[in-house]
Amino acid sequence: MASVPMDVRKVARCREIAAEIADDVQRYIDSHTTVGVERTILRAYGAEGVDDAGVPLANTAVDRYREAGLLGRGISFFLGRALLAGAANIQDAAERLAYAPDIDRGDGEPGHHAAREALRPHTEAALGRIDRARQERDALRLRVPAADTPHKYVIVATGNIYDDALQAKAAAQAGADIVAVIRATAQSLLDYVPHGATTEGYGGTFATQENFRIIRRALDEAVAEQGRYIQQTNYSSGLCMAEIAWMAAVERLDMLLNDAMYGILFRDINMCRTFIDQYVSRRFIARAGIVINTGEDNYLTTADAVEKAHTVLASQFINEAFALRAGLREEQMGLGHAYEIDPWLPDSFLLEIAQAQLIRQIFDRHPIKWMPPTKHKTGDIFFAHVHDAMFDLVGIATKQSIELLGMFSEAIQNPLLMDRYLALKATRYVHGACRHLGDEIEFKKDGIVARRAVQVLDEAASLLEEVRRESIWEAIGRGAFADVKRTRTGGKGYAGVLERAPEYTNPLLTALEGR
Amino acid sequence: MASVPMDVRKVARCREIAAEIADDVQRYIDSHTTVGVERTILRAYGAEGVDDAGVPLANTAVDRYREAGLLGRGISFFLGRALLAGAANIQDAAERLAYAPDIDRGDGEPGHHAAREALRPHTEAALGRIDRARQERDALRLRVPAADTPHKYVIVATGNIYDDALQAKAAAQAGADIVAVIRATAQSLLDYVPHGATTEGYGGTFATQENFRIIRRALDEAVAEQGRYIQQTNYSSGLCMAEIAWMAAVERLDMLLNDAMYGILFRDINMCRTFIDQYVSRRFIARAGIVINTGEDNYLTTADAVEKAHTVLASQFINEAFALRAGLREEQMGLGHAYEIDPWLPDSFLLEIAQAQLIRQIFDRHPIKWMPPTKHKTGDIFFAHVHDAMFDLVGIATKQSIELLGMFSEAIQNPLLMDRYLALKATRYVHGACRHLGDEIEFKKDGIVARRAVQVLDEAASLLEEVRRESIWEAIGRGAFADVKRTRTGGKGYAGVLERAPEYTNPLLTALEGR
Amino acid sequence: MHPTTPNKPLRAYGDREGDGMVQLSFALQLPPGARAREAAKRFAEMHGLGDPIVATMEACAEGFSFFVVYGHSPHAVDAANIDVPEVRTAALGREDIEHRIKARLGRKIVVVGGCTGSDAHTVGIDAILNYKGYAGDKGLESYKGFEVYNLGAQVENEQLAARARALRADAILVSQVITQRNCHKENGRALVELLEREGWRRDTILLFGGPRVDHQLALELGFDAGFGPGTKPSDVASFLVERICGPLATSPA
Amino acid sequence: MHPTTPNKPLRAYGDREGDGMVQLSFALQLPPGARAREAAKRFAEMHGLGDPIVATMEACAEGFSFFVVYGHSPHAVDAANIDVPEVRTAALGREDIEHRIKARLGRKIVVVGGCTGSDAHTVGIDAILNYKGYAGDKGLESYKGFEVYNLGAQVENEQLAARARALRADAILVSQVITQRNCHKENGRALVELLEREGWRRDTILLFGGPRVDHQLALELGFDAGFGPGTKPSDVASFLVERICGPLATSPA
Ligand code: B12
Ligand code: B12
Ligand SMILES: Cc1ncc(COP(=O)(O)O)c(C=O)c1O
Ligand SMILES: Cc1ncc(COP(=O)(O)O)c(C=O)c1O
Repeated sequence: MASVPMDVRKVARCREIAAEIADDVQRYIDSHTTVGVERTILRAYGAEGVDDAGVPLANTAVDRYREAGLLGRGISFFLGRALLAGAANIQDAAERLAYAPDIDRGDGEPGHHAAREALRPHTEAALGRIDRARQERDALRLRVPAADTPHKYVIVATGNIYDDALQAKAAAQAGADIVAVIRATAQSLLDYVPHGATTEGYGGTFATQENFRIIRRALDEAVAEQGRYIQQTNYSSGLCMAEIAWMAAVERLDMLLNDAMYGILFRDINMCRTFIDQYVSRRFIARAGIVINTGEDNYLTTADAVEKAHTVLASQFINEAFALRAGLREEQMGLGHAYEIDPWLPDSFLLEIAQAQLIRQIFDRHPIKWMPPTKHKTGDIFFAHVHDAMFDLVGIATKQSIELLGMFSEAIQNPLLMDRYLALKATRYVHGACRHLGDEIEFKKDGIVARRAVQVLDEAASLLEEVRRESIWEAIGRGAFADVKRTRTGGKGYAGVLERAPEYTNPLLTALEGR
Repeated sequence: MASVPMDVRKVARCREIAAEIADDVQRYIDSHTTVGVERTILRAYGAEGVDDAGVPLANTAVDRYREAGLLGRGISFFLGRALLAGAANIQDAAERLAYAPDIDRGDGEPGHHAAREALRPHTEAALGRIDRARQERDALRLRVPAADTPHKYVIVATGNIYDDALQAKAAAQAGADIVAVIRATAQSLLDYVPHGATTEGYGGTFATQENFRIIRRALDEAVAEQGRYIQQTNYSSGLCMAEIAWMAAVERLDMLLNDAMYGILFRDINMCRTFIDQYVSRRFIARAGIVINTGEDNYLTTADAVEKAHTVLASQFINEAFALRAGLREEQMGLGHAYEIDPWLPDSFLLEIAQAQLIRQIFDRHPIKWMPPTKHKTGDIFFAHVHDAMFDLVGIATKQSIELLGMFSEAIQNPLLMDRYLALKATRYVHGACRHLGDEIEFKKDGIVARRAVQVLDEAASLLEEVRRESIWEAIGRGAFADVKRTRTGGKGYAGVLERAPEYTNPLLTALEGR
Repeated sequence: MHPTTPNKPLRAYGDREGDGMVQLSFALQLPPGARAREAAKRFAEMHGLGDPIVATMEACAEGFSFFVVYGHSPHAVDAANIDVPEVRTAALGREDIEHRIKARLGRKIVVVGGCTGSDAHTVGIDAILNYKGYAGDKGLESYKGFEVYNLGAQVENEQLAARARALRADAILVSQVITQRNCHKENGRALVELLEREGWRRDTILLFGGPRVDHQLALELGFDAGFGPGTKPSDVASFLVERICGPLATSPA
Repeated sequence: MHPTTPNKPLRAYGDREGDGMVQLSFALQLPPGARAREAAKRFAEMHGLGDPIVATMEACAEGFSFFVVYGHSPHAVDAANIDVPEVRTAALGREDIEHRIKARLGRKIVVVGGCTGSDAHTVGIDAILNYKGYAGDKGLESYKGFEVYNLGAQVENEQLAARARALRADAILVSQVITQRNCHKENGRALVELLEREGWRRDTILLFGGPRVDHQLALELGFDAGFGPGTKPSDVASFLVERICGPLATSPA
């Protein structure tokens, strides 16, 4: 059975340090909220719809209270009061918050206890809606189980949700286990979630609740046809991280790309904002039984995959700590890593195997996400196909859980129908032909693979020490991850961060926190 | 370091049995000759040229003596007598044999001792020509060494020798270490060697002495340009096996596909004929320092690669025994085997690795020849490219010596310029990225790989026992190899086999035999 | 989402209906560079490709570049109006085949086959004729109703014809795998002409097979049917039975 | 055997000169079958391919087939008559660059760059501007003669223009990596128009770069030069020095 040397005491130590790093951030999170969080709560209670200009009700209501300097008390406080003031239901109450001629400044009675009380049945209902979706998924997966791991994950990105649905089914027919609809290029920076079915997007299709439904329907059909459970995933990151998490929870998505670090480093989203959003999104995700995918793989697109391999591991420890603090179980943590070493580097395959095996051993209960080569892909699609096959081989030999299939057209365009088919076919071959390779081999003691694994863990441990010393805020500031530097108050969305008032009211979040 | 269990006693036993099998054939060989052998001797002495109808002098002379029932004494006998009768030189002597109004019936004096004596300086000259070519090769390889193994071997097959030369150089520029010019489809069945430069051929280009020169010249240029020794190879099999071996020896080829079994099974060439031709061809090959490639890989195109893997190994033992009897060193024996298991068979990769590793260990001094998937290739060139990459991986991990690169267009056509380039590029990647994989891994005791290796050796041993029991003539007759059945007197070219007369004269062969 | 043959002319499907996206690869005798890139673009445009992207340009040999190009093809095929002859391959069951031969013909069907010319690729014809068969489907030898003569590789047309005539073969099965410069077509046509010259072409059923064969090609060459890649012995058996014994009104349970 | 740019029109080179062999792959909305095979053949013929071989036909989704086709293209490009503008990339040495800036300009060359629009792919522009550089070639920051402002990702054109104007930039470097539906062209053109509207287009040098950019495209969009895949920082430095400082009569040893 393939294995690399792993000093369990060192791993335990890394976990301890990561816990301290995460606790520091958690303290900050626990005393703040964001416009995104508050909008999510409104949506979760059932506030729906957009105005004539397409602005969602949730945005109008939340922005109004933020501009009035009142949002620190929590939108739920005002929602509860609107109910107590006679609103017929949540929708009516939310509309009052948004459009009533006078804003409720929250003065006098009823106080936050009463507001919370008024929301109690609605909080139950909101939780119930999530739980029902989860049960529905569980029942379906029991009836029609998923294939063996590694699960073959492919991307669909036409920009038009109806083409996406067609291609999602096509992918399922060709053997995919997981289908992601890639999001339009600019969506992460939008501070609202677009509404309805959409047919125009660059580089992907907008994540909207209706679009989620359309894809789920197509995939449910595929599940029935193929007799194999097929997972749906989308992106819960960017400025609407939490809202999308909630949408995914109720629309029965199975996975979400959910990682504050990605937004910070690659989308220049403010770190305060997105750490808070991430926490709340993960509370929903935990409840919904969704698996997250983290984005450490992306670090290796801007930083060198040999020199900076340890930054991926260090970040995975931190991400695990964050996730634990949001109530996620290890089985929900699809930590990301990638095959991004220069293929022309001698013995690159051995270094890749070392890293993949190490991550597999350290995160043994986690549905590890194995990402394909992208950075070193060129327009030579034939070579790229072979490059991907070697990645597939590492995936099966080291028993990765979720494998995002490489596309030979990576350097050119979003995958075409036939590219996806060919990727699935090649992967099917490699996974089948090498199914038991990992059980068959052992790595030489003190060989290239073993030494590399030891080195990466050592370096990750040192980096974690450093990050703890300076705090993650500072570490990101000096480019510890992905060679990208971001400042604590820089980036997009910082204006949407608010300190919680002393009697901040958010009964739904409290319930999700199990308090 | 990758290794499979190998019972050395069983291997030794296989070699003993193979020796007995080969000895039986060798007894037959030693008492026979063929028109091909005799033509070869004439050529080696220096008889050149064709008549107006394109019939080579060697053919006309030899056929004449065969038709007259005289060939059993050896063409050398008559050649020597012609010299003694006043021929100016070998060419003149050979022309007399062919065209003199009266045939020499060999009666009276001079006898075979005198004939041999007359040939002595010519025998020296014939050996000298071979030795000089060998020295020239050795000197060049010393000055410009070859790349590391596995040597990347590619095929050129335009049908036109000038296009072949261009493509041979192109292949060298793209990274090839060995270039083979594939022979026209029908050449193996021709009982003469065409003459001069040729520009028309189906499925390949005729093997002629002039064509050999043209390619050697192109490759010598490439050697100078690339600073890397590049080997030339062609086919010494079919009805002109020995003549081609001699041509290759003097034209400085580095390798030859040379295997009687191939001709018997796949070209329906008579086994008596080709065993004799093979012996003589190998005597020249041994002297010339050429590496042979055997064709056991082909068995797996007609027989199942899982069920009949052991037939490849058994045949390799026999082929080794034949080669030893012809004076070849192990370092000249490029025994062939192949990656031909159905790629869709679960764990097919493990079975391939087991076989490749086993062959590597058993034939540890031999420049093993590793052949790519062909049978299961389809017109899906993208998949085929991945299939070939996995083959490359086994090649480097098990340290094969000579690797014939798979072509993604295998199922469609002879490789195009770009196909060869892409194959070389992919192989370069896999070999580099996995250069030390074989040193890094060990296979589980009693795992799938180990068990498979044990099984294949066991089955090969049993098959060898059977073949010895019934003799190889009978074994081939019942389809022991490649699932193809051939009879002892059936097939093409049997008429060209002759029993040697008691004072059979062949001083050149005697010299090659070191007697 | 469950498309059946559509009626509108079809364009290539890349990522969206109607985008016409195709991939083209080729080599030109030009070293890589701005000129070569432009040449590749224009070359693609000559095939009709719109907005071609030269995805890669690499020196594949001295003075030669290899290109991968993507582009939007404006061409559309009218699939609805394509009417290709297809062999009836609704394979009959073994029982059915045996039964019809016995009941209708009352003797064995005699077939003679081989791989002709200098072609030595017998795997295909063996797959059809020999007991072992292909992909789990047993060959004609395995049927009681067939008498099979497999002449193997490198059979000259004359030899094949003579043998078939002597055996009064109901069908002659020709395999051709080598196709360089269309030699399979020449070989096939030559056999048909030979039988016609000898005046017994119509007395036998002529089947043509191989990786580059289809029914249409076989008909063009003068054969009665053609069988391409993936053919199973039972497809061939069914075809012969239908031709020789005729369809049965009711087939046995 | 050492071909230089030949003068005759070029056909694709497969296995022999003039064979015109190309490989084409695509998907059609047809299930595999004789009709689909014929459709693929005709589709290939519409592109001009002669004697097309449908090498594979596979169901790549329900109702869709994927094809690989080989065929002989009759098209020939006249490479000799292709005249594409090329950036002078005969890269100068570091010494030479530094020397010319110092000697000729007497101050630093100010460059401002970024990845514009919603494009967040900074690796390319970082490779050119940042100290670290690309493939062993250090970026503009590493030169004493350059003053570099790298604005990073997702920079709006307005923001970029304002900053460049404020800094009196000698050159503006725009990177565009996302190219779906040609958004890179639109973004590029919009910047040129902005500067023109603001009336200072000619006061600065505008460079365009990215994986789908070439010099010709950049010129078409109104930039001064374009740089594609594989560009090295020293190529860009050399270009800027030549443009801003002019060529030097004799360069220092
Ligand atoms: C196996 C093989 C060999 C074996 C053949 C062994 C044997 N006894 O058959 C060996 C190793 C001997 C061999 C040698 C050569 N081969 Co070869 N070989 C192949 C290979 C790998 C597979 C062919 C095969 O067995 N396919 C499997 C069978 C089951 O498929 P099939 O033939 O299509 O048959 C099916 C159908 O077509 C149909 N069918 C076929 N015939 C018939 C007939 C009838 C009547 C019916 C009803 C149906 C039918 O039913 C079958 C079952 O479905 C192909 C490459 C490839 N992957 O296709 C090259 C290939 C065919 N060979 C090729 C060549 C050039 C050669 C050589 C000439 C090379 C050389 N110069 O040395 C030699 C010489 C042989 C010769 N003169 O014919 C080329 C042909 C190029 C071309 N298109 O012209 C190919 C394509 C490889 C390549 N790219 O170069 N080869
Ligand atoms: C790395 C990468 C990322 C990283 C970017 C990190 C970062 N900070 O840059 C991350 C992971 C964040 C990312 C995200 C996305 N990406 Co991205 N990504 C890539 C990838 C793998 C490599 C790009 C790269 O770094 N190349 C290396 C550099 C050095 O090359 P270069 O950019 O060409 O630069 C060179 C030259 O062009 C030139 N140059 C470039 N710019 C300039 C400018 C000037 C002035 C000059 C002189 C020269 C110059 O010099 C450089 C050095 O030679 C490509 C795929 C690929 N292999 O190409 C996809 C790719 C570019 N991404 C793509 C997409 C769609 C996205 C997303 C939108 C996907 C999504 N919906 O989630 C997101 C969102 C990002 C956004 N909005 O822009 C697509 C674009 C499709 C298209 N053609 O439109 C690609 C092609 C992948 C694909 N097939 O889908 N990506
Ligand atoms: C964790 C994570 N989130 C999000 C994204 C997608 O980007 P965006 O949020 O910009 O759509 C990625 C892309 O790989 C990712 O890894
Ligand atoms: C040993 C051997 N000889 C010869 C050949 C080539 O065939 P032919 O001799 O028919 O040209 C092969 C083909 O693979 C082979 O392996």
